[in-house]
Amino acid sequence: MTKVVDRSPLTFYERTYLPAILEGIKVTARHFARTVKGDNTAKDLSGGYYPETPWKVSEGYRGAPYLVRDQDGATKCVSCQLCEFVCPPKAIKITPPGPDGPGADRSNAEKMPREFEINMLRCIFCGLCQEVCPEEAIFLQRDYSLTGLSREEMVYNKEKLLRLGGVHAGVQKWKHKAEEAFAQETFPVKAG
Amino acid sequence: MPNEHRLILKHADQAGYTPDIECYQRHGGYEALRKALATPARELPDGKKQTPQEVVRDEVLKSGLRGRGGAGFSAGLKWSFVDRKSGKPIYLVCNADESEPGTFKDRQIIHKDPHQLVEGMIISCWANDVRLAYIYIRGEMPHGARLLNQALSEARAKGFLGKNILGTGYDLEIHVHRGAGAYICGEETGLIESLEGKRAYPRIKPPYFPAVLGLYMSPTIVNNVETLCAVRHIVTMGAGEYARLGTPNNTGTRIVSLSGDVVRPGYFEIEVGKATIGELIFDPNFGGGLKPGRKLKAIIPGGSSSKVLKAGEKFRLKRKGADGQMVQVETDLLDLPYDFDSLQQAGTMSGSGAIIVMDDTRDMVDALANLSEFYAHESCGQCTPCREGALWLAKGLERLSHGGGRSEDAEYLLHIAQNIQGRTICAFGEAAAWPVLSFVKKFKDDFVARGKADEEARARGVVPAHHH
Amino acid sequence: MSFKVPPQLEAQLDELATHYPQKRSASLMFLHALQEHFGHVSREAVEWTAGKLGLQPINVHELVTFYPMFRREPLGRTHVKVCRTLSCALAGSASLRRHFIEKLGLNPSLHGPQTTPDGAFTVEFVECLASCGTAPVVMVNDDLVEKCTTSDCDRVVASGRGKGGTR
Amino acid sequence: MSNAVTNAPAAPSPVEKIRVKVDGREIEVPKTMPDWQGKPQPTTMLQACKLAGVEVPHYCYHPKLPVAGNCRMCLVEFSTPMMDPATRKPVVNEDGSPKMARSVLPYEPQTPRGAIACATPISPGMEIHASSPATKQMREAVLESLLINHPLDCPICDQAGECKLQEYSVQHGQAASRFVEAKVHKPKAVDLGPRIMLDDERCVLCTRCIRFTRDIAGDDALGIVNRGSYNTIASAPGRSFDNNYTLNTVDLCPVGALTSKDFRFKMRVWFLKETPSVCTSCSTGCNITVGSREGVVHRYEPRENDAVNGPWMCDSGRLNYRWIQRPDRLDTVKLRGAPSDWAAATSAVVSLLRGAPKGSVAFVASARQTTEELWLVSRIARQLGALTDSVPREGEADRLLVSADKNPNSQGSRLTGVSFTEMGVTIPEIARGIEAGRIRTLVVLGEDVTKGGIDAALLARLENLVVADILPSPTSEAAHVLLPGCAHAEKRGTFVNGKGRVQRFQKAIEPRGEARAEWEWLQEVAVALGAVEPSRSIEGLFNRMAADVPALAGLEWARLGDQGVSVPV
Repeated sequence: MTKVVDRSPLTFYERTYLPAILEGIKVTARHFARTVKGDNTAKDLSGGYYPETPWKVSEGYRGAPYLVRDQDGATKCVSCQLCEFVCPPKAIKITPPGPDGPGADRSNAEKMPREFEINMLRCIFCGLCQEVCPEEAIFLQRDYSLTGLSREEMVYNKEKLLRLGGVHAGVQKWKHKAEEAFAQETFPVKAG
Repeated sequence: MPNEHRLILKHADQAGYTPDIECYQRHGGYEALRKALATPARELPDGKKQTPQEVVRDEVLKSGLRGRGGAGFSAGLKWSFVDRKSGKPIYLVCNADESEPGTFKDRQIIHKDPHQLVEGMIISCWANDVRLAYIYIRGEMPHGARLLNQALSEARAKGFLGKNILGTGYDLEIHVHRGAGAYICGEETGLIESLEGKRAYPRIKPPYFPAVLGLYMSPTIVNNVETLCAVRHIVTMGAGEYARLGTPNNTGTRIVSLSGDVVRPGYFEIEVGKATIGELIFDPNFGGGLKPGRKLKAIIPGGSSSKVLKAGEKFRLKRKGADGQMVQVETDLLDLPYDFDSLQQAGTMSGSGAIIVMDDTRDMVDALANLSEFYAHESCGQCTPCREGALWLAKGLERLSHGGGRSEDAEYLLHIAQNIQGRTICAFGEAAAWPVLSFVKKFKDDFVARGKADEEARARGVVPAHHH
Repeated sequence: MSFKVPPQLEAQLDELATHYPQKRSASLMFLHALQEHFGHVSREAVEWTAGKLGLQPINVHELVTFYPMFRREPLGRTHVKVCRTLSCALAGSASLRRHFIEKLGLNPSLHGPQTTPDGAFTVEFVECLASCGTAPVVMVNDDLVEKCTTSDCDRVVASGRGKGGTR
Repeated sequence: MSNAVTNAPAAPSPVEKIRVKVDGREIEVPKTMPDWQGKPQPTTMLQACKLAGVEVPHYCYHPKLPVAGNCRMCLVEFSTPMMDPATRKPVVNEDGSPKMARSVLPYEPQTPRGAIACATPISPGMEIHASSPATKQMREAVLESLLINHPLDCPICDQAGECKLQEYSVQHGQAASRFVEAKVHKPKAVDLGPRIMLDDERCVLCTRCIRFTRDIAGDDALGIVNRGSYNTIASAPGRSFDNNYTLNTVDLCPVGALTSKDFRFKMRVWFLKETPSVCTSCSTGCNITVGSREGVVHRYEPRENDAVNGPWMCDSGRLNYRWIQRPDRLDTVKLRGAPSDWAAATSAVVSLLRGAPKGSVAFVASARQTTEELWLVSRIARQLGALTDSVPREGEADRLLVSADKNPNSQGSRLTGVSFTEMGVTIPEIARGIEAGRIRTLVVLGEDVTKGGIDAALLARLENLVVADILPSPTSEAAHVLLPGCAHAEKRGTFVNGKGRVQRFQKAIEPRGEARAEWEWLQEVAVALGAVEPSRSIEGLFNRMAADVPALAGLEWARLGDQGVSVPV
């Protein structure tokens, strides 16, 4: 369905831009009056006093992607590099552990990234990394206010991403595997 | 009232009958061998000449003897497939790896009358130009192996075995080879691999048909103990006389192993098809009926791999009517003649001739769980559907029989079993799948009810009572 | 412990190997003989067999792990194998096994073979022993106990306790 | 040894053809086809399907290994012409077409029965239903079985991205699993040998590795232990799986059970750029694929070429790539020890060669240089009347792929006339020339001549030492003109292997620093000296060389293809 946008020519007054300027002055004056009265808290999202009043983001808001740990404090990321692959602006760079790198901090997940970097200047907060992650290890969180004094500072490393990401209590599939293997007692399983 | 007809086990249980060669010879032993070796060549009506060996092979074919190991395939035909032009030696292997649950007939022959097997083997070897043969006996029969070794050296000492047998210039050596606890060695190509000193992994067919590419990639005949013993009697009696025993296409005698919930479990040698399943279970000459107050629930008619039959089941059997025309006759389970063809028409098989009887105190879920555990343990693991499926079935049934059931488990089990049968390298796939397919289909209510009960118990938070 | 095959046994095995056109065939019989002599098939026995038959150790190791009758660890002097399969199960083999296990102070909830701490007994469930007509059956070392009852079990335990030495 | 490595087959004798139908399409296929050893055997259903362009999924089957038939993935439904049992004549429909009998279970005639396409021979008139519902169902079921005990740990599995289990799951699998039992847990991270890591849980027991090492490598080191569902691949206790071909089992493994310790957790395969190349570790010239990402070589893999290496390569060759990334690579152009640039260096070389009296220049060009480079050396040398040679490099050979000649391009050196049949015979003469002061300029490409017969003291007597090399050496230290060179992975060109196979290789990564392919500056020098006409590309250069070198007559770069062309040597 085509929606026709009204593009009728501006009237004389409109062309002077005075009505719009007056309208603007009215809004400013109203806020000025409220400030003077001390009633300056924003009631709605669109009109907040950022940064004095932090923006209240809604559920499901897609802010900066951070890495998370599981409820046992272990790094969830296993360095599968799918997010790196899928990332449209190529903001993610993972350094895999390699043959002699450090093992995972969970016994049977076998690996985790040696380094995990997100260039927040490149990141477009699209959420594909979260969507593709098979481990539920990266989530777009509610941070939107990312500042820094240099480009280098805006490349978040693994340690920083994990610190910002916090804990995500999910299904601990590697732990479950370990428990199932433990319950099996021996290998090969003896008949009886 | 039917009776046993003892041919192979004629002397076995007689008082004073011993497994040594003197006793055997006193009872006419090795006369069949002399007779076979003296067989004259003969000319057929069409002018073709038959060597003495061909004459004996022909006799076995004409006798209608069908393999007693499980498949019930014509022994004479099996011999006729042997590649005799390859220039390679022909081997014969006696399959004495009796391990089909329910079966204990070969044990009787080996322990009580080993010379009969040896004689049957020598005749069969001679008839097939075999110079080297093996008896593959299951590892769990150490006494049987000792008795057979003893019998072989006695036969060797008497000139029935070894170089220049009975002065005919024919040389034959037979050795006993012990298995070591693997059911799959009963499968003939698995047995051959095992005999070659490998894991008993059945071979793919094509191309490895034993009659062409068997032991050491040479033509090989693998026959069951009872089959080879029958050869001895065919030579003694002549094919015609032997074929008069039993029923048409189901000739001779066979030993039925009866176990489970009957008063008199045991082995009975009958003329094939001359006793019904009902007679075998209830007749005082045979099983002697169920324990007091019990009712028949199910029977497994041909070793644990055969499909279970449910009490009260009716089958439509093709029978020759009085006028010679084939007619369909509705037959009750108990009236099924115990032979190859009738059981096949009933959708199951006579297999190794082992009947396991279960009465109404038995739980079909638990019985099947027991069997599936057997097949999971015995799967060699070579090919995917059986390796993964057999254990999957066993785990599912273990769960169902120990309080973790679900109402959909019946369908679940059928689905798994269906994906095993017909897709594996050897018939073990069928052996593992058939009990499940038949138990679950025929006793579906039991399986569904068990699963439902568990579900309800879980919903109520009750820990299932029968969890051990 | 050094692995030494007595000359007499070696001679017997050499003779066995002549039964087959290809030496490899003799491997099962070798392992049986070595197990009978040493009580189990050790890694040394596997390597010795392989060397003797011109095989690689893995060829023999494959067999030892495939065929359940071969034991890679020493067993009790009295080896009790209770048949687990259907006919014997119908005749009560589960309670027979439990009887043995409890009598010998072993763990009834454990699967697989169990050996008493003094090395006198090993008890395990095995699959069909092909004597279903006389169920339940138990194999005690090489001998079959048919229609086995709990008092038969007690007899086996009593006579096994009498045996000394190591296998 | 097996016939894994065979020369291009001679003209095949006419083979009887038979007609079969694949998915309803009739095709004519040879009655016999080569088996894994190249012997003619009855054509299998799988081969017929391949000829018909229909892919039959499989795990255990491999064209260069004996058939095992154990995975059951290639089960297909089929029909054969119905025969009248009495007359042994085909039964026909009313329209005269043969009546077909579908394969069914003998005991359940309503259920289709499959046959394994890898081992079942075709017969005349057979119809293979490679995509029928029954065939699809069989595949689905086999996949389901393979996956029930599989750990499904693709995120940490190095095979992910080139895993047959993943691929077939997408093509033939189901979305959900019905399996609700506990999985079988098998040993993980098993150290199978110095180069191989085994994860038994991921193994599908196809036995390709066992068959390879037993039947191809001739080291019967692997087997299956335990039984049934607990089956696992293993080596004998205490024995290491360490022959020189173990890494081929990693390529063969259709899943992530056998992985390379060298490549372990290093890079996800989907990031790797694959470049066809040739191994430089010996004169066999195994065809390889270089896997690289962002200028870093991560692995070599064999590239199938039946005229050279079949689908295999040795471990030592495969792992010989790390030097490309060595931090001490020569990456700066230097004139008399001071950093310079290519323009200055090339004109310096031109002027010193142009001014050199006849016989005062000698060349030592490595047989690791490309044929084009060696040809340029030989043209320049001819112009100057200079002595040339390469340094021989001898080592141990084996019976499969490794040859004793460790130079990848000895034949190229001989064909272009840089060296004689006996490589290195001229080097003592060059040494004597330097000693006697006759030879005052030495150009060395890719060799440390101090180890090849011209020691440091002799080098010190030279007026001009021009060295082009990749890694530093006493020779490069002594160079008056130092030109950083390229690894084969950084340039294009050809090698001629020991048997005379002319094989080209492509550029996988950018050269390090100022390094530049040797043929580029060699050609500039040669053109300046009037030794050759300029070519703008490696293609043109090769074609020009082929026109000049008799043994290469008639060859063109484009015709070499990825498999190369054999020339008489």
